[in-house]
Amino acid sequence: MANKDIDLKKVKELIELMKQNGLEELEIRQDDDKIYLRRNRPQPTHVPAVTTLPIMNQQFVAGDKGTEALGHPDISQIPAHEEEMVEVKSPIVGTFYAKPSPDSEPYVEIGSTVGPQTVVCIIEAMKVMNEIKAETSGVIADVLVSDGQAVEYGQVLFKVKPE
Amino acid sequence: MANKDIDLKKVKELIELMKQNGLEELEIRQDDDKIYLRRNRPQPTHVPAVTTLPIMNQQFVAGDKGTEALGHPDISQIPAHEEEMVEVKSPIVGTFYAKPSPDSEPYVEIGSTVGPQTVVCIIEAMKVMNEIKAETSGVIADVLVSDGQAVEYGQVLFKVKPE
Amino acid sequence: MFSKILIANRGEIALRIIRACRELGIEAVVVYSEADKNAPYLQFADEAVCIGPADCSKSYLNIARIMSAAEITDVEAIHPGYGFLAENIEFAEICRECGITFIGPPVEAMRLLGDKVRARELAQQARVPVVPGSDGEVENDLKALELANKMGYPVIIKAAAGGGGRGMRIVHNDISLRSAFNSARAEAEIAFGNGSIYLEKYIVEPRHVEVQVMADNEGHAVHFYERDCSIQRRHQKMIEESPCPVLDKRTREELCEAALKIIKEAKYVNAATVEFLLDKNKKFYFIEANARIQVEHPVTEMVTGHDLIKWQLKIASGQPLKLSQRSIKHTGVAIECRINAEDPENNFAPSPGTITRYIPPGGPGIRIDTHVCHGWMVSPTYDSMIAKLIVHQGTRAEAINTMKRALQEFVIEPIKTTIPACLDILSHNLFVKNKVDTGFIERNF
Amino acid sequence: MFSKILIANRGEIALRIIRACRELGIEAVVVYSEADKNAPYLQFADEAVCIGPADCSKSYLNIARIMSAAEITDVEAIHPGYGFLAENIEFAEICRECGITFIGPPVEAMRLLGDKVRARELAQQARVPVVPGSDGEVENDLKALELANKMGYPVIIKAAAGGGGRGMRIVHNDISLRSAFNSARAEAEIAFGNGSIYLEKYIVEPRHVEVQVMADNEGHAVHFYERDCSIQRRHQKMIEESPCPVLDKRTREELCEAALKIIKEAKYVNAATVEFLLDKNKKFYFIEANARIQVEHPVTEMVTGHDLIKWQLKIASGQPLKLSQRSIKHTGVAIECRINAEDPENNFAPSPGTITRYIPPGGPGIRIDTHVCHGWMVSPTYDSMIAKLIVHQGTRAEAINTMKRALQEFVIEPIKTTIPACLDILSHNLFVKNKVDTGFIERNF
Repeated sequence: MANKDIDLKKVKELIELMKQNGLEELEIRQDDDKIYLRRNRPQPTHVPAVTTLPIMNQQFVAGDKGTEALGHPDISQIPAHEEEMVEVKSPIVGTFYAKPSPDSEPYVEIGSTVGPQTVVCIIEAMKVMNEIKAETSGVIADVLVSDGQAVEYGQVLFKVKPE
Repeated sequence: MANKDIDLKKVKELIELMKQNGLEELEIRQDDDKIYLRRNRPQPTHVPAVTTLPIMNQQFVAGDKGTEALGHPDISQIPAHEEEMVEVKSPIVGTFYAKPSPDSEPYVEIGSTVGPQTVVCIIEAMKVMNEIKAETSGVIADVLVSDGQAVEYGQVLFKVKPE
Repeated sequence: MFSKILIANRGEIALRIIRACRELGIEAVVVYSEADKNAPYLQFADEAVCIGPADCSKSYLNIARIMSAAEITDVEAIHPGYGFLAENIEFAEICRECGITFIGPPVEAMRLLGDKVRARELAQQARVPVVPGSDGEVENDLKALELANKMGYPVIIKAAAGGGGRGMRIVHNDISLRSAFNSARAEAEIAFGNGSIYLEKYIVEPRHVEVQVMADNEGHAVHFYERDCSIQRRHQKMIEESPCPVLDKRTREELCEAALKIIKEAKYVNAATVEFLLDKNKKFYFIEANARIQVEHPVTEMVTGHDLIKWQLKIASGQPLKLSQRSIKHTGVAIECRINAEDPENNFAPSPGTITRYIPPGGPGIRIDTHVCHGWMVSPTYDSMIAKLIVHQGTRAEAINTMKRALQEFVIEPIKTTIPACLDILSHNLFVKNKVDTGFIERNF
Repeated sequence: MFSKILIANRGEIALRIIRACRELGIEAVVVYSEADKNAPYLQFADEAVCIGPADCSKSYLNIARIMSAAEITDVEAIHPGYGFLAENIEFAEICRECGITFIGPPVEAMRLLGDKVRARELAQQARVPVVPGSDGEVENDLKALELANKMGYPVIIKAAAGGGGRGMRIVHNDISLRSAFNSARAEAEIAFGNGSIYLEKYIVEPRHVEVQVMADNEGHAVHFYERDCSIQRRHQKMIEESPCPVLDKRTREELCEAALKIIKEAKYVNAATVEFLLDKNKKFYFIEANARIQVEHPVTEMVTGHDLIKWQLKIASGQPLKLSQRSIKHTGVAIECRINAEDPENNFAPSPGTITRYIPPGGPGIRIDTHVCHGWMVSPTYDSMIAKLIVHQGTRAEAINTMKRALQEFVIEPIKTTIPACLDILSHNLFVKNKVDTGFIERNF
C-alpha cells in the first residue's frame, strides 16, 4: 500500500494548481477515476427592474466572467448542451436580409447544405449590403432571425450542424 | 492496520499547509485514494484605511457569516486548533481586575486550578465590582488581559485546560 | 467641541453620526451587539465596543452596559441617535449624574414633551392651536352637544379607557351625536367597565407636517422649515418631503413660528421636531413634539444645506447656534424614501436575509444613508429599515423623476424591499398631483 | 425634446447620460462592446446594442458600426459623451449627413476650436489674452531679445519641430537668452534637421482654471463659473474643484466673460469648456477650448445646481437656453476626486481585475458617478477611471474634510486605486492652504 500513500508534494502541486486557476474545489479519486473541479460560486442572474432590452437577449452575470467577454467571438464555440451545433454570428450591426431581393428565394433555409464560402444572408449597415458567409460546413439546423430584423454584433443568426 | 494510524506530525503539516494557502477544507482518504481540497473564496480582510480599533481585535468578513453572529457566546466553544482549551469570556463591558485589592495576590495565575465557582477576576462596571467565576473546571493555561485593562462583552479573559 | 463621544445606537444612524464626528475631528466610539459584529461601519469609528448579545435588552437598550462602555472609553458625551434610548429619561438622567453630556435636550424638557397631556397644555400656553377637544370627560350628551357645536363638526367620540376603536364614533351632526354619545358610553361601560367619554374635533384627511427646530443653551432657537410626512402605512412614515407642497408662504411662516413658540416655552435645547396635523383648509394643529433627531432629517439637510447632526454636536458641546433665522434658506425640493427589508407583496412582512447583490443608485441629486452593503446580513432582530434614499432637485416634478430613476437603479437582492412599493406611490396620480393625506396609503394600496 | 437618442460611449459617462434621459423621459439606446456586455448600467437603458469586440477601433471608435446601430434603433440624436468620438469632426459630419442630431457643437465651431492655432487667433480676435509668444519662427537672437523684453521674462524657447523637451530652454534675462537661443537652434538642427525656433512667455507655476459655458442655437450663451483643475499628474487631472479658491470676484467675472467672448466668436452651440492658465498675479491666458462635456462637469453641477447633461439635450433638441446669467448662482465648494484603477505605489500602473469587495461612501454632501459595482471586471482595454467621487459643502475646509472621510470609507478591493493618492493630496499642507499649481504633484509626490 506504500505506493498509494498520499504524497505531500502532490498536494502542494494541486494547491498551486487551484490558486493559479481560481478553483474553489478540487476532488480527485484514483480508483473511481473521478476528477471534480469547482470554480466560482453560482451567481444570480439579474432580472431588470424596469427596462426591457428588446433587441438583445442580454443576461447580467455579476461574477467575474468579464474576462470571457474580452475574447473575440468564436464561431466554432460549442454550447455544452448542443454539442454538435456551430453558430453563425453577425459580424456587424445592421439589418438582416434572408434573400438577395424581395422576390428571390432565401439564401439558405433549414436543411440547406453550406460550405465556408456559402453566402447565408445579407446584413445592411450604413446603406451597404454585406454578404455574410457561413465560414463553416454543414447543414442549416436553425434560423434565429427573421427577414428585415435588426441584429447586433455577435448575435447568432444560424445554427449549423457540421457534416 | 496500526501502521495506518493518523500521524499527528503529518496532520500538523497539513494544517500549516491549509493556513498558508487559505484552504477551508481538506479531505484525504487513503483507502479511497481521495484528496478533497477547499479554498475559501479570496476574502480580503478589511484593513481599516484610517481607524484603529484599540479595544477589540475585530475582523470584518464580507461574506455571509452574519448568522453566526446571532448566536449567544458559548463558553465551551472550542477552536479547532486548540482542541483542549475552554475560554472564559467577559459577560459584561468594564474594567478587568486580576486581584481583589491592589495589595492582594491575583485570584488566579497560569497553573491555578479552578472549579465552576472559582472567582477568577473582577470586572468593574458602573462603579460596581462584579466577581467573575470560571464556570468550568481545569487549570488556567493563559491570561489574556492585564490588570486594569478595559474589556468588552464577550472578550476572552482566560484559557482553561479542562481536567 | 468634544474630543471624544460615544454613539449608543446601530445601523444607518450610528454611521450618520460617525460621519459627522469624522468631519468635525471628534473621536467616535460606537457600541455594538454581537449581531452587528461584522458591520463594516464599525471600521469607520475610532473605537468599537461589543456590549452584549443580539437581544436589545442586553445591548442597545441596556443602560448599564452602555454607561460601562462610556466609562472604559472615557468619552465626554453620548449621542443616542433615534429609537432605543433616545427618549429615555432615565438614561439622560444617568448621563447627567455620571458627568457625561447627553446629546439631546435637558431632562426637564424631555419629561415635559414626553408627556402628551403636558405637551398639549404647553402648546395651549404658547397659544399654538391644538386639536380642539373636551380636555377631559364629558358628563352627558347635552354637554357633548354644546361642545360639538363650539368646535364644529365632524367630531370624534372616544372612550377614555378605550383602545382598538371600541367606544369610538365619528359624528357629523347634532342628531347622530346624541345617539352616538350614549351608545359609545354603553359600549365603553361593557368593554372597559368605565363609561368615561371625551370629545375631540375630527380632522378630515389631514396631512402630517412637522417642523425641524434647533435651540441652543442661551435660548436662541431657529427652525429649518417643515417636512411633509403624510405618506404613512399604519402610522409608519414611508416617504417624506420638504417643503410641504401645499403650504403657502404665510402659513409656512405661521407654522414654523408656532413650532418655535412651543420649543421656547419648553426651554428646549438641541434638535427637536414639532408635529402638526394640517387640515384641508390649511389650518394646523399641534399634536406632539419629538425630543430627538428623526429618521427623516436628511430631507431638511438637503433643502437647507445645514448638517443637523453637526449642529447637535456643536450645541451639546456648549457652542451657541450662530445662525439667524433669516440666514436659513430652503432651496428646491427633497424627497426621502425609506427602504425597508419588507415584502410589499406579502403585507409588508419582514424579509431578513443576506444581501448577495447590492448596487446603489448614483449620479446627480442622490444621497444614500445606509449601513448595508454586499454581503450584509439583514437581521430579524432589529428594525427593518436598511437604507434611506434621498433626492434633491429644483422642483417637485424633477425630484419625483429623479427618485423614480434612482429607485429603478437600486438593486438589493435577494431579500424583498419596499423599493417597488415606493415606486408605486411615486407613480400614483394623486401623489404626483399632490392630493394626499395620512389615509392615502390605506385608501389606495 | 427628443423621444429617443443613442449614447455612443461606455462606463460612467454612458450611465450619466442614461440617467439624464430617464429623468427627462427620453428613450436611451446605449451601444456596447463585448467587453462590456455584462455591465449593469446597460440594464438602465431602454435598449442596448452590441456593436463589436472589446477593441475600440472595432466598437466605440467605429463610426460605421455606431451609425448602423443608430439606424436600426431609429434614434433622433447621438450623445458622444467625452473621449472616443466626442471631438471627431468626421463623426459629427456623418451624423449631419444622416439627419441625426449630434449632441454637441456645429461642425464649423468644432473645427475652429479643434485647431489650436486657429483657436488662438480666435481668442485674439475676441480680445482675450493668450500666452504671449512669437506667433511663428523667430529669425535670430536679436529679434528674440527684442520680443523677450516686450513680453517680459521668463520666456521659453522652443524648437518648432521639437518634442520631448529637446531644444527647449527657460531663460530669465538677456544674457542667458542669447546663448540659449543659439544653443537651442543648434540642438534642434541636429535633432530634427530643422533649426526653427519660437518664443513664448513662460508662465511660472500656473493654475489650470477652466470655465464651463453653454450656448443655444439663438446665440444666447451663459457661463456656469469656473473649475480649478491644477492637481494634475502628467497632464492628467486628478482632483478638480469649484470655485477656483484663489480668484477674487472681479477676476472671476473677467475670466468668465472672456470665456463667453470666445464661445460667441466661434458661434458655438451646446456645452464647452474654455481653459486658461492663471499666473501668480492672477492674470489669465487662454490656452484651449474643449468642444464637449468634460469628465469634471459634476463639480459645476454641484455648486450651481444645474444639470449640464440635461441642458445639452435640451439645447441639441432646439430648445432655447432659458437662463439669464444673473439667475445662475454658485453656492459652497465642490471637489471631485477621480478614482482610477491604478497603483499609486507602483508609479500609477494600471490595475485591472475583478472587484470582489465594493462599498461606496454615502451620507450628506456626497455624489458618486460610477458604472462599477461588486463583481465588476475592470478591463485593461479601457480608460482606468472607474469612479468619480464628488463632495459639496459650505466651505473649502468642510469640503476637504467630507472628501477625506468619504475616501476613507470607500472600499474597492482587491484592485489598486488612486484613493490613497487622493487622500495624500487632500491631507497635504499646501493643498489645504491652497498653494498649488500644475506642478504640485510633480514637486511633492
